[in-house]
Amino acid sequence: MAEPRIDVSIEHKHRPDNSDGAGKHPNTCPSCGSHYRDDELEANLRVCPQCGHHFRVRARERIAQLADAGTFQEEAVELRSEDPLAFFDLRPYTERLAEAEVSTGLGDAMVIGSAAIENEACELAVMDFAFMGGSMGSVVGEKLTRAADSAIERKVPLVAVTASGGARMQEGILSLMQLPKTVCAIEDLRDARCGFVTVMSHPTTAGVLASFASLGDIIVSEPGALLAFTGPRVVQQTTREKLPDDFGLAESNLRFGHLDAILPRSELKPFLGRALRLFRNGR
Amino acid sequence: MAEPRIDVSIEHKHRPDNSDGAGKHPNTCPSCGSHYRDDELEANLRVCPQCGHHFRVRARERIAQLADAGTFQEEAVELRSEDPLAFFDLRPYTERLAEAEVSTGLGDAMVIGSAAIENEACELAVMDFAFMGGSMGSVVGEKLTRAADSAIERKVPLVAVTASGGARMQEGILSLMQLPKTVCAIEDLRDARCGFVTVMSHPTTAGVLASFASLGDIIVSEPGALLAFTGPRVVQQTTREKLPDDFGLAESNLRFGHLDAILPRSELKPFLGRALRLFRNGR
Amino acid sequence: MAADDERHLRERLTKLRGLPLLRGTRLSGDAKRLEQQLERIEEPEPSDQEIWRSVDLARHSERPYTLDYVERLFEDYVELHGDRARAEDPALVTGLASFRDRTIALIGQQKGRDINERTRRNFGMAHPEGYRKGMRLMEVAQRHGFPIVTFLDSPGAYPGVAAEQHGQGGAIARSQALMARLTIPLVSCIIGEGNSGGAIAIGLVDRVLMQEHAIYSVISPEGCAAILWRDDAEKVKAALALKPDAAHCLELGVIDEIVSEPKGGAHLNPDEAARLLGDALGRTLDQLSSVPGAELREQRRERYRRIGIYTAGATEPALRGGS
Amino acid sequence: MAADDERHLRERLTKLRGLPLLRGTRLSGDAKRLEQQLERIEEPEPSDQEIWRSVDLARHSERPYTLDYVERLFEDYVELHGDRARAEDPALVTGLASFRDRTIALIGQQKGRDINERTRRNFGMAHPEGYRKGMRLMEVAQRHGFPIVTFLDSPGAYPGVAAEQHGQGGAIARSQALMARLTIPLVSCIIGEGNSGGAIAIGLVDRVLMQEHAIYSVISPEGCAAILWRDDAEKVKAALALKPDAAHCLELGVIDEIVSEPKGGAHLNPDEAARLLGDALGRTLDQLSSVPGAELREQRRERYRRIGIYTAGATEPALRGGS
Ligand SMILES: [Zn+2]
Ligand SMILES: [Zn+2]
Repeated sequence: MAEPRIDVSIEHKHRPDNSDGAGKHPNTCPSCGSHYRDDELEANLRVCPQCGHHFRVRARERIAQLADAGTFQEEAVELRSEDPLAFFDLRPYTERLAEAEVSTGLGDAMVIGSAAIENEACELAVMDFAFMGGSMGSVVGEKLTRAADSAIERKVPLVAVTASGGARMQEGILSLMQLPKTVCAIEDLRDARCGFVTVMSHPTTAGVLASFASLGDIIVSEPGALLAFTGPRVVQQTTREKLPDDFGLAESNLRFGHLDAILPRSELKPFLGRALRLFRNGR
Repeated sequence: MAEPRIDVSIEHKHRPDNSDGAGKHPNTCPSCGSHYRDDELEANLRVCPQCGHHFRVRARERIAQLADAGTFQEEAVELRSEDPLAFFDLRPYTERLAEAEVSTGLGDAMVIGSAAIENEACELAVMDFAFMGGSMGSVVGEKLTRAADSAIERKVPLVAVTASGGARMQEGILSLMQLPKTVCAIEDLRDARCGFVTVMSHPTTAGVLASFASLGDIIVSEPGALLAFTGPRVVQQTTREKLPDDFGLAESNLRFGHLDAILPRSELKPFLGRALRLFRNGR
Repeated sequence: MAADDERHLRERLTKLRGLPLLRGTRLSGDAKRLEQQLERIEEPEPSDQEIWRSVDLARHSERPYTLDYVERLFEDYVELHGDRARAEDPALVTGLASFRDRTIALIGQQKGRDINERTRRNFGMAHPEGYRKGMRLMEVAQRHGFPIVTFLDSPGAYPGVAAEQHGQGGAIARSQALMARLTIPLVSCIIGEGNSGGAIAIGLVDRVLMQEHAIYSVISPEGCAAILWRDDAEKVKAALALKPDAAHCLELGVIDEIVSEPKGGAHLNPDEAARLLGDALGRTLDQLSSVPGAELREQRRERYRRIGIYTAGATEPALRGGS
Repeated sequence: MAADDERHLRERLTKLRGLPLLRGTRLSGDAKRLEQQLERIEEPEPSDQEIWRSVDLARHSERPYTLDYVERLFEDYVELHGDRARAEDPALVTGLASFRDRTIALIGQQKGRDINERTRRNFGMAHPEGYRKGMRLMEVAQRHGFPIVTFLDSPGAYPGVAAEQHGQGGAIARSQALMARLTIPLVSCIIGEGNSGGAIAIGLVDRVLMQEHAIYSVISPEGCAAILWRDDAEKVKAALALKPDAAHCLELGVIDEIVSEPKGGAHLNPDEAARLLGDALGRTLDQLSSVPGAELREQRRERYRRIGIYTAGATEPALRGGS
């Protein structure tokens, strides 16, 4: 019998009911079935008042939740993806891009800019899953890099809120290069002794998890968020292993030592304020 | 039911028969029962020709096995332990020291000096289990420190061969301080870019394992050696856990990623020669 | 040359030229890469058949693996084992060795040749423990100033439950971060499959050498087909769209040099393949060894910071590529 | 003073004075420590009763633990979790906090108060994963220049099978090695039991503060008794032989300052105990913050390199201590 060289014992935990409820109305809670008007959900930070389920938050709304009113100054608005490989799967990449821009009102899957959180100056980089699944191509990589540079220039911490399905395949090998690119930007940020906090929101996977998102001085997440390099479906298909109920969820990541904390959304802003104060006092 | 926060799953393996055969004649193989004359064993590097069992090797004999003939120049011969706590258990510490010196012919549990191995200049620090179980007190700590300094001065690698039951309790808190002391000496060695190879021989435990022994650029051991912070008896008594058959042995340490290689004694000298050449070519 | 072909080439050249201009800085290594890129531009773009052939050859069951090159190129090889925490991962081998009178640290993905070795080495797919073993070796190399040579050849980081629980994503991120901090020369050789995070985990380096029939991609053709075409039988279409072949990687500025293989592929003459790779590696290490460490690191980071093709609207028209 | 007593004191003083002379170098922190040592020498040696009382008080079930001091001394405490590899170990807590307008990094061993918490925190006995979590925090602290404060209070590193398999010895060694490399101020507070490798793993620092009734020892009295007397009931004899009390630790040059406790022990007035500890900690950090990082590290290494009492025969007679 072959001896396992790596301890592949698996812990099984109960999985919180956190399916994305594909097909249902976006304002219907996939966990308890309650339905809300959009303004109700917005007023409650997009957390289900009934059961605490954390709905996804779009980038601009996340910024409104976190930044002190009127402090956010967007940067690098003008960046747009190119189509260097003339990529064509079932549809051309250019068409997918145009459609994403129209439907989201965003130039790509990340918004960056300067801001203040609880009166602490910082730089914000917020991803939006609605733009092509939050995938990271040349524009996301460049924006994260510019956000790091902007933080370095102003000697303030960087706060990144991630939500991503991974690298943007349509940019081929260039999308893989956004991993080392963002890593290098964060290393420059570290050399400049600027703090770096990452908030991993649902889902943070593949190329984004395997680059800047995992490099925070402090890494926090939200309840029930999927944080995995390889998602459950692919793991299941590849290995035929029975997956633990909480496979890849924030709760599992905390138990295995990959997260500093899981914070309900309402506690996120005060937590960031505290962290930013600590970085400022330490300078 | 309490959830284990740390994965305490245990791998069980067959334990090679490697008991120390307490009570038997020292030249009777505890593994296969063969008996040898002392010169027979010495000629075979104290490895049982029948079954490959590795007997313990005294410090001076180990040096003779490893160093090129005539190259070893002993250093710090004159160091002797003090008795700062006037320690008295069933017998006074001073009496134990005197007896150990008489029975081993050594000043303490480590011999250091300059040497060449396969024509590569190096510094050697070799422990002797026969001197109070190879325990580390002020003299062992100081000798290891001087060995590091001597290596730094001559810009050569340090090779340490360990064999130790741990810190020397009879020197109280001062013996614990030999852990950070030797660690600091090795950090100076590292800053000077001198190579450091540790050969963990049976047994290497507690304070020695938890200090310089674990800091080698390369760490190797011999078959069947016990390498553990806490020995099997104490673990058994404290936790009432069933111990794996190969608990703490070199083979288990290799599987768990703590060792670079397990080398039969006959391969040790050529291996060290190769390693020393690599460090010299890299300077 | 037909007018269409010429227009096509010019478009590609424009795009290509946009690349080093993105952030305005020029690197010492760029001149050579750009030169090779421009030479290449005169050649026809690889055909679909040629791209797919590379995918096939890169994964050929008799293609030389990392240890086959170690055996042929290095002396005094000392393999080092274990992550010093929880495991030894044979999918990724690490060691010290002598290469043309210079001590180097080796980190290489290793597939297995027969079914036993394949199983033992998990088909070259590392767990996080493997990347942590690699990081340990990077620290040894940094301490002693040994250049690091990495060999990329793996279907990817292992997509298993334990690998996830033990932090696959974080391990890949931190391995890259460590490489971005080192002040020693770093060279990658892509000798087979360089796939996804599993490859870049040990691929953030000063120079990337890629064998003629190796591939380098963000995802395997099968994986891409499964996601975008929802049918992994469409792997050929996916491969052609991803363009993971050496010519395209050079064109995109992602690698520095294409290393020739013996006619028909490295597996037909491993000794010759090793000689060709060794020569390229030797030249590259010679070049890098003259650069001070701090400068190496700065150039390395700048190299990656500049990679990407995008437009910046009206404010930065110089960035606009072709089409 | 009786003649015998005086001779005894002089012998101890001789031994003591031998200590800072061992390697000839003087440290900036030594003057103060030596002064306290000399003051102390005028007082009678702690009696057997006093030594055993400290062992009792140090392990008193109501003694304030790490988080009790965190609550009283720090603001904006942010606890950080996990070793970023395999586990979160609650036996060792880490975090960032504000201490008198200065951001510090905290690493503390944490026992549990009730049976549930004790079980969860494994009675304050860390696995290797705990020390690796500590090392992660050290890296964060180094990156940002935050001083590190460690709280020592544990029966020891956990002696279990998994702990051994996961590399307890190596983790303790590497944690110390990292501390020897840092260029930020490091202070340890021994607030209860400082035992063996489990303590020194986070105890290689610039200054050690020790509460009046804390203990610091190479092994627990029970462990020592079991080995040397082959009977753990002889723990009192073992404790008296080991002399783990603060007065002896100061005398031996192993700690820098004894921090007074409220009359009867810290557990009778945790607020006052925290105030006294906070004042000593504040003063110590103030002193260290003016020393450049490279100098701190050099002095730290020199501090430990000099510790030890031995004779050097005829060649170095100055090293010979009393008796
Ligand atoms: Zn709900
Ligand atoms: Zn035998």
